[in-house]
Amino acid sequence: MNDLLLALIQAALILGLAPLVTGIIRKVKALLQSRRGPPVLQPYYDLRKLFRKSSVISSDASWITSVTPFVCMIAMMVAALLVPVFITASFGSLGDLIVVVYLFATARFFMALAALDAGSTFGGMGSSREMMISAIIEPAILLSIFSAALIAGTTDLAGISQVLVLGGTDLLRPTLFLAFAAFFIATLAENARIPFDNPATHLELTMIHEAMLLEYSGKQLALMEMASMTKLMLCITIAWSAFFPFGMATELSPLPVAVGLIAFLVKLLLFALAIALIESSMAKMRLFRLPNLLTGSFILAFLAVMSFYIL
Amino acid sequence: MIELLLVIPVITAALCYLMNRRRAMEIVSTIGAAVLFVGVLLFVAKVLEDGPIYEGALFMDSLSAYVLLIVAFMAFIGAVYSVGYMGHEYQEKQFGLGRLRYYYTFFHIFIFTMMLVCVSNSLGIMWIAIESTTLASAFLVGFYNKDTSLEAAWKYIIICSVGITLALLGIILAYASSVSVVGESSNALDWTTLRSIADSLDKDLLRIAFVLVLVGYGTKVGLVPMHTWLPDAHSQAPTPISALLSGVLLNCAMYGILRFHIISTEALGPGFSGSLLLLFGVISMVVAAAFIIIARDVKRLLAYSSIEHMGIIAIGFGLGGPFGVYGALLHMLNHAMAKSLLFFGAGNVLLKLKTKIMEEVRGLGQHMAATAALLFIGMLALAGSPPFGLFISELSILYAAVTQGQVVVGALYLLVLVVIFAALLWHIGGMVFGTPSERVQPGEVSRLNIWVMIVLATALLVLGLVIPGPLASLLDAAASLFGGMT
Amino acid sequence: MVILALCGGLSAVGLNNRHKECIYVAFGSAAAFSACGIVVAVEVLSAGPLALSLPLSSDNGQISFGYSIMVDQLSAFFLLVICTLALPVSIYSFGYVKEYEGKYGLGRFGLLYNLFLLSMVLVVTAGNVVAFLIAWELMSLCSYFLVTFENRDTEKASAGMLYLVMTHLGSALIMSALLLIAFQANSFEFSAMKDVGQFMGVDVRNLAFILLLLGFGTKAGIVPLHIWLPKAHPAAPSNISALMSGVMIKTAIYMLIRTYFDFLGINGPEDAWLGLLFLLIASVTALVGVLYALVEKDYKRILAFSSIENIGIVLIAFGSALLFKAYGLNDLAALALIATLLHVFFHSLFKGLLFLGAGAILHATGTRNLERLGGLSRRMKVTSVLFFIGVLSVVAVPPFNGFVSEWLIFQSLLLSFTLNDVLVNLLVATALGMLALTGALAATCFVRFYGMAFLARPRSREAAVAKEVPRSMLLGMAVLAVLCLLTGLLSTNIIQVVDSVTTPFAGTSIAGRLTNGIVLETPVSSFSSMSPVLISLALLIALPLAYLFATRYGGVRAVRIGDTWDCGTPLNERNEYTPTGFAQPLKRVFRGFYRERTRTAVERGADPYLRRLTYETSIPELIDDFLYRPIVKIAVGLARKVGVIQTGSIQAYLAYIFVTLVLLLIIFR
Amino acid sequence: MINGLAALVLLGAFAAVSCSRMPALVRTFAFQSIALGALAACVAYFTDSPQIYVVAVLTIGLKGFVIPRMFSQIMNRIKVEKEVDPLLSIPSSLLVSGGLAVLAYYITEPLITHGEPITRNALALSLAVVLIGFFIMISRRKAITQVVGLLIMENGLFMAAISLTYGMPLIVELGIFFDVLVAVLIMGVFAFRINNTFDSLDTSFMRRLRD
Repeated sequence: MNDLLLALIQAALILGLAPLVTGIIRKVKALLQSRRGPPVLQPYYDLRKLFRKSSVISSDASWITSVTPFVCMIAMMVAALLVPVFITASFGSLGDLIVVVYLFATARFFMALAALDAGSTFGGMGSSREMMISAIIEPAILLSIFSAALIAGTTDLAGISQVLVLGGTDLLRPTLFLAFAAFFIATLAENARIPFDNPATHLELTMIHEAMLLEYSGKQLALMEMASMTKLMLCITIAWSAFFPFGMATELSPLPVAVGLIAFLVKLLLFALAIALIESSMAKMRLFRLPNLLTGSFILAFLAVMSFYIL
Repeated sequence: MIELLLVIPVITAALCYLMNRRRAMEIVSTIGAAVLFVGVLLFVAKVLEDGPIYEGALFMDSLSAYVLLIVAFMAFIGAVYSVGYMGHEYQEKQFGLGRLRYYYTFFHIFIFTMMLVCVSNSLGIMWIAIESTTLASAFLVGFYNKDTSLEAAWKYIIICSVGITLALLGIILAYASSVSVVGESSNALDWTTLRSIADSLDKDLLRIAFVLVLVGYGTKVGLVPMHTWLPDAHSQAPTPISALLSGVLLNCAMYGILRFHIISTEALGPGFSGSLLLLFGVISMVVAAAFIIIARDVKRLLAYSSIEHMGIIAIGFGLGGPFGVYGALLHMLNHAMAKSLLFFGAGNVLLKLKTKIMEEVRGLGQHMAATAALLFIGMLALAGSPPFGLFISELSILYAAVTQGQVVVGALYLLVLVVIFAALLWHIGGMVFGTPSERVQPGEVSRLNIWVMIVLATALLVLGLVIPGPLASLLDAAASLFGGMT
Repeated sequence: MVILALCGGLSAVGLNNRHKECIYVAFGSAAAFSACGIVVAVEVLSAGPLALSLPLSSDNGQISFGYSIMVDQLSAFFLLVICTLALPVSIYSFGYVKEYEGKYGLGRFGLLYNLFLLSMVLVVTAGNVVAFLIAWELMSLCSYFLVTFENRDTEKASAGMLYLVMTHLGSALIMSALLLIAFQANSFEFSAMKDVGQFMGVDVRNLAFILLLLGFGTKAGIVPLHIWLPKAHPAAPSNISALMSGVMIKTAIYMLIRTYFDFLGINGPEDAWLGLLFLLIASVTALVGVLYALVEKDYKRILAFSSIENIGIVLIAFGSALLFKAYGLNDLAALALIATLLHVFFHSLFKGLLFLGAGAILHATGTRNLERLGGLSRRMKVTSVLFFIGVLSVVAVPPFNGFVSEWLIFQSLLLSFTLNDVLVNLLVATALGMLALTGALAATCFVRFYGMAFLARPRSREAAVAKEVPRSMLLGMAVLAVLCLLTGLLSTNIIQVVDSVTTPFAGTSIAGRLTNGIVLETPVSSFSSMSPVLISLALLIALPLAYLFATRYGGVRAVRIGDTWDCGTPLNERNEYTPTGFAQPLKRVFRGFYRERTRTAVERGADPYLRRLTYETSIPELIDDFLYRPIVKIAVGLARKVGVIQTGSIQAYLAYIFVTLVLLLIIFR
Repeated sequence: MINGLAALVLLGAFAAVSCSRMPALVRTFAFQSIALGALAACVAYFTDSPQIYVVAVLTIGLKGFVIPRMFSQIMNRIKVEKEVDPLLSIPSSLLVSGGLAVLAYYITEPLITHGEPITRNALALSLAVVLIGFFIMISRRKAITQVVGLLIMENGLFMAAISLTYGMPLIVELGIFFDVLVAVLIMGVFAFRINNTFDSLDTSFMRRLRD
């Protein structure tokens, strides 16, 4: 019961902070580019605005279009239950990291279908490209988390962070670094960040994620955006809690929890900073050069698993 | 008593010769064959119950009874099919009444010679009978009097006569070795005598004798490389005769080899004659497979398939042991039926479309559904696919190879079987499926033919699922004649 | 009970040579037959094995070629799998076969259908070698005749031919392996073959392993023996495709388990190579299957390739079971075997559903080309929903059944880290990677399939005028769809049953540790856990939350219908995204694998500015081109060489005899 | 005496190989048959077995006279070219035949050692005749020459039967004679038909059946 409660609190935290992270990244990026940029809370304002608007649906669309925003959202909500944030506990009997990855996949699956639903060429293009990226990135994510799981001896995310925290620096093996690198690239790809995709673009021929959302508007768009932000947040959280969970609380007492929370926020900032840095210093890659980077990530993750056995 | 049995086909032949109307000839021929079949059944029952029958130069043990059963059954089936097949050609005015009379007469003489092969105790008489089968059937092969059928008949008669002559030399040598033991008595050439004194026969002489007999009778059996006459003769003969040649004549010749095989196994041990049979069997299968792949004429295809199956039978006997012999014996019957079924199917197609070239036959499933289905079933049976009888016999032979550690033979055997399956499926499947050419009217040629084929198909199916008690005990008794049983 | 079940099938066989009523008789009795089968299976699973021998036999003193039937736990499980799929498929067939009325003989179809069912049931219940081989071949033959049912079509005939040849090749290998085992056991009875492997010579035993792998692998469709599968499955009528893909290829898995674990036995680390071999082959199979599925235009071929992929997944689990058993890790072996059987069961359900759905599409549109579909979800609402459930299962969306079995397979692979052998570990890691990649590619593949077939606007007239299919077809699909969801949710209960099946083979029962109420756990303490029920509960709770939040927050707003964003030019079917276009990015990523051929042709007309441009792409069938065609070519070439000896010259013929004779005489003088 | 006659039979075979014209070939065959008959008579005389006299008479009667006469008639009626038409030139054929005779000795060498004294060489000689007869069939084109070759083979066979075993059981012997006669008759009929159809007795025209 305790676990469930903690899981709910952490899930709420993830959902609540998700737009903030996006805001931070945008702000940092603007600052790096010598712009003032929108306020950090701008994503919240955007969402509120969108929720006030009505939606338009294509006359060619089927029930998939209407269902998808909700599926994406609830998949993220359930995934949030499984990820430890500041304390090494989650709703473990619900599932493990495989479930999390498959929940992501579910969301993506629906999104890709919804993009095809209206019969727009842009949707088809986005869907096709997204599936290409995900086809390579999903195994990369799985493998990189597996290497952490192998070190920890469990595939339960909370369990992994617990073992790593308790084991301390002894467990900091090359495997973890390789896996983290792979996961980092995968996170960028999964969340449509530069160099894979430009979240701010509306240039038709280069967009991937945005092309899929092209037909959405109003409340539905708000849900989709919300789900995307949550996904980014989840990825960041997983990155830290599966590979470098240091600072996380292992017991439910005020001091460790406070430390855990602070550590979490710091790591969140660090990650946002890193993303912003990358997005400011790199250009979006050509679509057909993406596979090189993607397979690079896959190979890194693969090497991570291998190195667990060899080293 | 056995003479009575032999007299039946002779009388039938004579009556056929005397008849002046088509219907009468057909009735006489069919009834003659039926009576013969029943008679053989009676004799077989007697052999099963009381053991071998000895009557001077004639005798009947379980092996001869078994082969006789095959002869009589196939003769009956062939006679019935002839009614439909030859009748149809006669109606189409392909030949006159005289030729039809000639056909039926020689048909029954041919049967007579084959029966004589099975029931003669004296190896000399058996030789005479085998040579007579060639002579009798040569006329049937050359029945159509076309250039190709003459060519086939000539090759058939010359090559087989040469082979048979060599076999006679072998028999003389065997007789020489026998005479030196039992002295010059009239039964020194009897198989029973030879077998009883097998231990004391001159081994060197007997070895040469077996080689000669194997090459000689092997020519008649169609073992490669003595098989060359076979595709020609089978493809040129009238279809019922092709079926008889393939299904029965080859078995009779094989029977001739078997008699020697038994003696030489007793005298020389199982290794010698068995490995020769094995060798020829494997070569025959492999070479036949190659010809099956490239065949264009359906009757030649079937002829090569007969070579293959004789190879299988030779392998079975060559391997020996309970499974090898049992399988090979069973295979003789199964092959006779399956091959006849296919020849009959091909015959129906030939009657209808006037072609034996398989590429010219397409979409049989559309216009001759029954023939097509039976042809396909026959093909499956022939290729040794369960649940048909050939599967059981081929399985048994394969098992013999496994039990004797003949891995190479087993592997080759299986490989060739698969290749042949593919090739047969390709050829026959091509005939059955597809779209027929426009001008062909749907419909079968003759009801009777279909029924004959259904009988055969059913028998094959039954034999694949269960072997009836009497047949099983006959097989067991026949198999026990072979040495090397454990 | 078995006899009753047999009679059901046979009576149908006897009855159905009449006209229209025969649909009812044939498929009614098939349904009844399947129901009987389910009852028998359940009874055996709960009560214990059944055995009976038929009075038909032929004894030649040495060994009996008799027949016997044996239903133990394993057989019962597969019986259950077969009949559970056969029942809805039979219902579906009522509506489906109507399209053959007047074109092809329905009696023949009914007869073959029932025989096919019967033979599949016999395959998994056969109690000795002969009975098994006969049933096995009967199964192949019936399916062959069903594949070539539309016999006017030469393409189908050649697909069937390839199928029959391949399966015959497989049978030959199986036959020799079984005979090797029978020789050791000195009996053809399966019951006498138990654990004979330990008495066999190492070489013989290994030979038997390989022969069985190749033989059953041909049926299961492992790469590169799979080539018949994508040709034969689509060629068959869809209800048959469902059975073939759903259960027929699984009978190979049944026999693999039976022969490997029951007869030959996995004795120790020296057998670990088998597991590795399986992992390797299976990974390749899964990947190759899904890669081809991804670019295929014929949607039934997509499903066939997807079956290959799933067989690969099943065999990955089977391979790890072998591996664990070889290293004596019985718990893990049990886990992997359970995963194997579960995936077999679940795949049969969702692939059956998908093939039935494909049949519905074919029924409604008359085309098998994905490029010509589109917009069907608005025209075939029920089908689209039911089909979607199948798609969700096949891409392993939690909590559908496909996810459960895939989760278990991942777990069993991950748990192999307890083994201390670098080679094993590396191969397992590779398998993990391949499995993950396969899963993701499968998702892409089915997005493409579902999106292109059901969503957007129709791409052709056929698709535009499609109508919903008859009720019986919908009912058949609905049953399967419900089962797909239910079996996922109730997987903990199913695992209890499956565990009792695998216990004798793995040597240990792990059901108690594997399931904890509604939660699945790995047998190794606290490695991980997952609960489909809880996931769906969580999803169900989250849904109204999200819904209420979305609709209430910011006020209730109506949803308007508008045109798709068209940049100002009205959209038509020519500027829609096509399946080919959809697969293009991945085709480029894997271009080394596909070796796509493209051809561009420009036709100049009278007008110098108006030209007709044709662009063609094709994906060569590599394994066909580089493995099978050369073999056939060589065989035919050799045959022609041998054929030279038949010169037609009688002198040459006589010379053959002469040379043979002289040689023999010299050798044996 | 017996050995001498047996050698004569072999000589007959060689002579048959060297014949370049059909009538000569037929005559050589007749001569060989008569020698064989004489051999049979000798054996009958020495072993005192009357049944072999029957064989001797039959051999001389049938093969020495009836069958050669038949051949001449056929050849006259169908006005065939008289050339033998060998595939292999006559000198080389003779060489091959010599080789075959050596081969026959080589093959039968282990057998001869324990044969009876009078017939010691007979087996080798008869095998040689059989092989040479076979060779004639292979190396000659005309249908009739093939039949003659076959008959020469059979002569060799009879020599073996008579000298090795002093004749087979009479009924078998008679049967074989009957068979040979019928076979030759039938072959004659076919040769006749072949000539009608192909306008020649040359078997190399008959190569239509092949794969």
